[in-house]
Amino acid sequence: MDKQLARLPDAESRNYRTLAISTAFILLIPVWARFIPGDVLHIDIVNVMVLAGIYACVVVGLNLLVGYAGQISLGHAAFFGIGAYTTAILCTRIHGFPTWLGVLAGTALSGAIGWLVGKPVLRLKGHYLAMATLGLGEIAFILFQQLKWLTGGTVGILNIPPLSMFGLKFDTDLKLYFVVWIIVMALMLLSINLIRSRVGRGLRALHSSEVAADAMGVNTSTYKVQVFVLSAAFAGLGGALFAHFQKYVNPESFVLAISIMFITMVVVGGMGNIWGGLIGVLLLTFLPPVIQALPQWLPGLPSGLQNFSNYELVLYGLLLILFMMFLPKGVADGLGRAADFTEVRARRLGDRRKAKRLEGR
Amino acid sequence: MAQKILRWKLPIALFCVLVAATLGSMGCGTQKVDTSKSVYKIGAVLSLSGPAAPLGQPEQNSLKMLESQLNAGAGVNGHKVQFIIEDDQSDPAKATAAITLLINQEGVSAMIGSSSTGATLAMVPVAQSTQTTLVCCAAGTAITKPVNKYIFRTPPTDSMAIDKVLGYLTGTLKATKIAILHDANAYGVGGATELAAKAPTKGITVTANESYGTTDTDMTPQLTKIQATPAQALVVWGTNPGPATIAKNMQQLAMKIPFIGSNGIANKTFITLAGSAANGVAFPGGNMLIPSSITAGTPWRNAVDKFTTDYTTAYGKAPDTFAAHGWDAGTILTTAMKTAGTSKAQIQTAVQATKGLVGIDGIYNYSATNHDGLTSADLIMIKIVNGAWTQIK
Amino acid sequence: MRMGDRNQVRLLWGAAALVAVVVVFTLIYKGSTGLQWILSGLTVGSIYALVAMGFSVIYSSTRVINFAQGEFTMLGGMMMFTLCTRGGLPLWLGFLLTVGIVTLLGAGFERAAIHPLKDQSVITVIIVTIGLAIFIRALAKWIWGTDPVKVASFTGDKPLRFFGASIVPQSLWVFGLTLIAVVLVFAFFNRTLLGKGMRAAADNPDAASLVGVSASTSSLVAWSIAAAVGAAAGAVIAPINFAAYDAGAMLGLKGFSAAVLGGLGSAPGAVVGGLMLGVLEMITAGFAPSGYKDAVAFLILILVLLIRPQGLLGKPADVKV
Amino acid sequence: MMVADTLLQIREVTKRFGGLAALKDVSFDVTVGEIKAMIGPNGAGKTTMFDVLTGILHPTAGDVMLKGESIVGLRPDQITAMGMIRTFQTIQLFEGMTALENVMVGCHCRTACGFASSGLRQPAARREEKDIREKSMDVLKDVGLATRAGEIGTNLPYGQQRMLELARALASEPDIILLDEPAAGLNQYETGELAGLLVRFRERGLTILIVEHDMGLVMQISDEIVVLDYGEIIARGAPQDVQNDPRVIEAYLGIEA
Repeated sequence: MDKQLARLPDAESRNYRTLAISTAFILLIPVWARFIPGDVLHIDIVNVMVLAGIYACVVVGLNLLVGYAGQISLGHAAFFGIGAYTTAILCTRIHGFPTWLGVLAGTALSGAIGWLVGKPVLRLKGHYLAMATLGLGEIAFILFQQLKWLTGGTVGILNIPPLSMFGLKFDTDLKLYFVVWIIVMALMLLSINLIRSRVGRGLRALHSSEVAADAMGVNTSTYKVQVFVLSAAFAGLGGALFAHFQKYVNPESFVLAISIMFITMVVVGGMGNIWGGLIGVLLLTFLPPVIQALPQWLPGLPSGLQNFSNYELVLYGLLLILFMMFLPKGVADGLGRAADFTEVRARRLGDRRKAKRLEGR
Repeated sequence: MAQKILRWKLPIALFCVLVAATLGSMGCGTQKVDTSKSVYKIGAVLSLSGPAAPLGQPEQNSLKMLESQLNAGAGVNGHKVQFIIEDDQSDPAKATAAITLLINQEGVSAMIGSSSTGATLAMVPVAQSTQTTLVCCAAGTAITKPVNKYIFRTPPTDSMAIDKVLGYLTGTLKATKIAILHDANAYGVGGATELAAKAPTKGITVTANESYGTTDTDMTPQLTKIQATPAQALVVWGTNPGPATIAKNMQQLAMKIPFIGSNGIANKTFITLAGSAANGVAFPGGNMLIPSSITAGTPWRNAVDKFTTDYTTAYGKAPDTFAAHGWDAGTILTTAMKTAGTSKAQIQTAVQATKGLVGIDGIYNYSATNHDGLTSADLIMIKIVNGAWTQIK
Repeated sequence: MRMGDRNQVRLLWGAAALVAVVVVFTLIYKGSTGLQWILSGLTVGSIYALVAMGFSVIYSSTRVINFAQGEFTMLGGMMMFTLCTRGGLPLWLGFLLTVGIVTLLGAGFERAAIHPLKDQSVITVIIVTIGLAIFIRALAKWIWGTDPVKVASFTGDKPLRFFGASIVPQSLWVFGLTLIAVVLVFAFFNRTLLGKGMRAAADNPDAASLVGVSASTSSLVAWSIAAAVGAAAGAVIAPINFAAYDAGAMLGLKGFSAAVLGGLGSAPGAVVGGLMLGVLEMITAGFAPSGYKDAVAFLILILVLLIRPQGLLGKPADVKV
Repeated sequence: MMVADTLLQIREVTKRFGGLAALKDVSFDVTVGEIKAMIGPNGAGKTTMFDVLTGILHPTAGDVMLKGESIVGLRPDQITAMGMIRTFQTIQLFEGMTALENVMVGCHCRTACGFASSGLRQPAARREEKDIREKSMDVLKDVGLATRAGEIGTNLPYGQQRMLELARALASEPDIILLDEPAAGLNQYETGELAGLLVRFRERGLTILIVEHDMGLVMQISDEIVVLDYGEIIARGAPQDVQNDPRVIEAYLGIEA
């Protein structure tokens, strides 16, 4: 029986292991990227990865909400925007306002607004919840546009100072890269802890059957609001980092298409898989440049296809469909199964070697 | 214990491979070899897709045309010129990524773009921090006000267009009361705000200031509100297809007051969409739209004629003002490189010192305090008569 | 549940009364101007209703929200442009061809992309429809370019006067198509064996296969109908709203809103939701600062959902995402 | 009536859906330590009664008292926390969770760690997690599923899924458990095991209210039976008495005829 108990936390420790490895890997990317010839992938990897990290903050939180608790949101660009505008307004209006405090304020305000709207709206289910959150996102977008005295209207807010903390100024992409990705990994750690805990089981239970979860003593309505607030705060944090990264915000960065992009990242990566969010972000970030690079990799392409801006989105849409057809549970799920497979193989290989060694003796 | 070690073995092995790959690539990785040192690279971030695509595509066309014309000749001081064009999909975040890529990765010496005000403003911090000269094709006033050392502009600003419209209202129409109906996007709001602020200084009262959504298909409620005011003219600030819908709705409501558009409808698409409702509509536009408005024989007229012919030959349709913006941005930068050199500082100095440069949009003059290049004299008022443009003298 | 029906009827009357009060108030307070807003609202609302109906058809048979629905409408407009304006075909022939071609496309998409996913969760299918929308839009941009195009009105542009308000003749075509579409769709789902079987298939695939309607057939037929309704809508509204490659996004958003407002899965609900949304938008644009009109529309939509979480005519359902 | 021994009091509960009354003035008590069965033909209102008792539905009139306190208007999770839990007629195991995890959800109302302490993995959360795990294993052992702990709950054979649902409910340390047709779909052997299990739990002091169609099981284990028909109690008493009650026979035959 004790053997049983000892074997169960396996998945958990694998998550921590993967987290440690991927953190090391991601922190090495800038070193690595400097030596990739510029003409292989037509992107500035560090710059693109900062934005990916910022989106990852949102998507990791959204995965808790959508993938684990089963509550959809098509309005998370709004929380992304609230975080961005909060710190942008504080840091440009109040001279010398500490930027890290602005980021915290953005996170907190986003969470608070998440609580205010989440409480009534989360009584809705399924597509009706999708519609309501979509509506909230649109309302937020219109407010960003119309509240000129506060948000600068359609022109937006210029000259946002770079992030600085503990006397360090994160004014280049490379410096910001480390801040952003350490934050992402911290959020990942938080999520891994959470889903393997009592709370995480409660959320998954509520996803599976709200009635049964209720009956088993899970306070589903409170849990729904709490996880919504958490994901709103994550999105706000991402937004605040975005403001200090781009140093300029305007409403166009917080449109419905961005909300849909977040959800797509969650689903393509893998709903309810803790790595799904991260993988979805990386995949959808690097898909367009890979598509863009295709013509030079395949020189035989007809000239009509060489005109890249025409076919990029055609191919992107097509690939999105294909991914969902062949990996409907997300790429993370596919990778997980592959990892299981290799691990089992490796273990068997190890056992066989051990056996051989014993025989040899 | 043994099991635990085993569990870590695979990932650690993987990690070691990665580190080895990293070190390996450090050793033998191709450093960015500049085999083409003699090519002058200029980056361009344009909106080739998304809502601003109708702006970005002609800009791209003329940049490509400029590139091939320059390289067919002597290039710039014997060096080939390359415009590296990126699509920002009308998204500010993508514009930032694209300019970073072009400056850091491609090592361009100057930048062009973007097509819309929002995307351009998103590019400004990057241009500034890397001290790269950026010549934009967007008309929003906020881009050059206050003047930023590295940011220049080719198109006539919204302010200039507004001045032109106000001149038309007071001069030709003798109107004292106007209504404004504008798109709720950056372009529409920017124009409407400035128009509403400037109108009183010319003795004009704004009786109504309404907006519509970019994708709205019916503006009659706003128009009926305007109908209820004593406005003598309606100024519509927006890009297609909104103004065409408004023109049709006005026809439906039998509204007879003059319709004055923005430079956003300075294209044939507006006439196609609005049909008979387009007749009588006036708007500010570049001289290049009606080449005969420029004195024959002047260098400007010659340039416009050649540009129009070349563009029409290459792309099968007459150039619009956006094509002119792209061409002029390219010309300004290559001229600066020709006269001063290709370091970022030299380009900035040379562009700022530009005087009397003949473009397609007009004659460009920049200074330390003026990065707008053109003046409202480079615009004319155009009226649509029987589906064709005529200059209002 | 019988009791649901009774509550539904009561709430419906409540909603109708509320809208009536708003409409009457507008008419009294603003006279012919108010009438103008309402007529414009009905036109815009009919457009929303037609798109909403496409959402409803697919939802009621497969429980999927088709985010590419707006693209069918866009394709309808663009095809009309190609066939009639460019190709010079007579209107009726162009219309029939447009509907036929887009229906085939819809059926083709279903077989190629949706059918293989039959056992997957609803949200997976929804993401596929998002991919489909991106794909169709990019393809349309490739074919037709970025400029909006004009399709001539079916019966001229001379506005009809009506108690001081006016309406373009094309609006009447839109009203007519909405009426025909809702009657046909409603009759199909409530009077024909196939339609009834399809609704049953959505609730319980096993029971439906007893009636002889497989989930596969059901999905194919639903997508074809939705594409047909969408294309017909696009063809008829093109002279009003100008067809453009990117028009589908807005139409999809408004259509989805209308479908939810009316209650997903109900064709009459789609019409009620569409008309309400259109009229409310136009009246708000008339009374309030026009920049806020969409915000007000969405706020009302959310409030309606909070009071009645399944939309005006929808049936209570526990949908898992 | 000895109030001290009465665990659950149902007082004139009525539940109407629109015009239709699913329950009409139903009253009965459940005493500590007894196994009470509620039987009746399909549509008699048994599951509705369970829904009312556990807070999923609210009664139109009447009152329900658990341990002397009214629970009308409380949320289901609050009622569970007060010591009354149920199982479902159609198995409602949580998708994607192992058998052990399913049972661990059952411990929810007896534990406290929230988002912050769980997310940060504070010592209290770790300790609690360990306790939950051990306790859940014990419960699994109790119902004979210990060897299946690591398997996905919904992949287990049907009979074991029923047992798992029972285990999950027991993990909440209830005073009274409401079982909605626990023997449905079980074979004779499994039903026998279930009966043994229930009797054993009763001996430990657990009170059971059971809805069941398997009359053999009902007659074998219950102390008292309540018979519902069309939302009304038509008979109550010891198993043998109810079995011979003409009205009960008529109700069942009437349905079949």
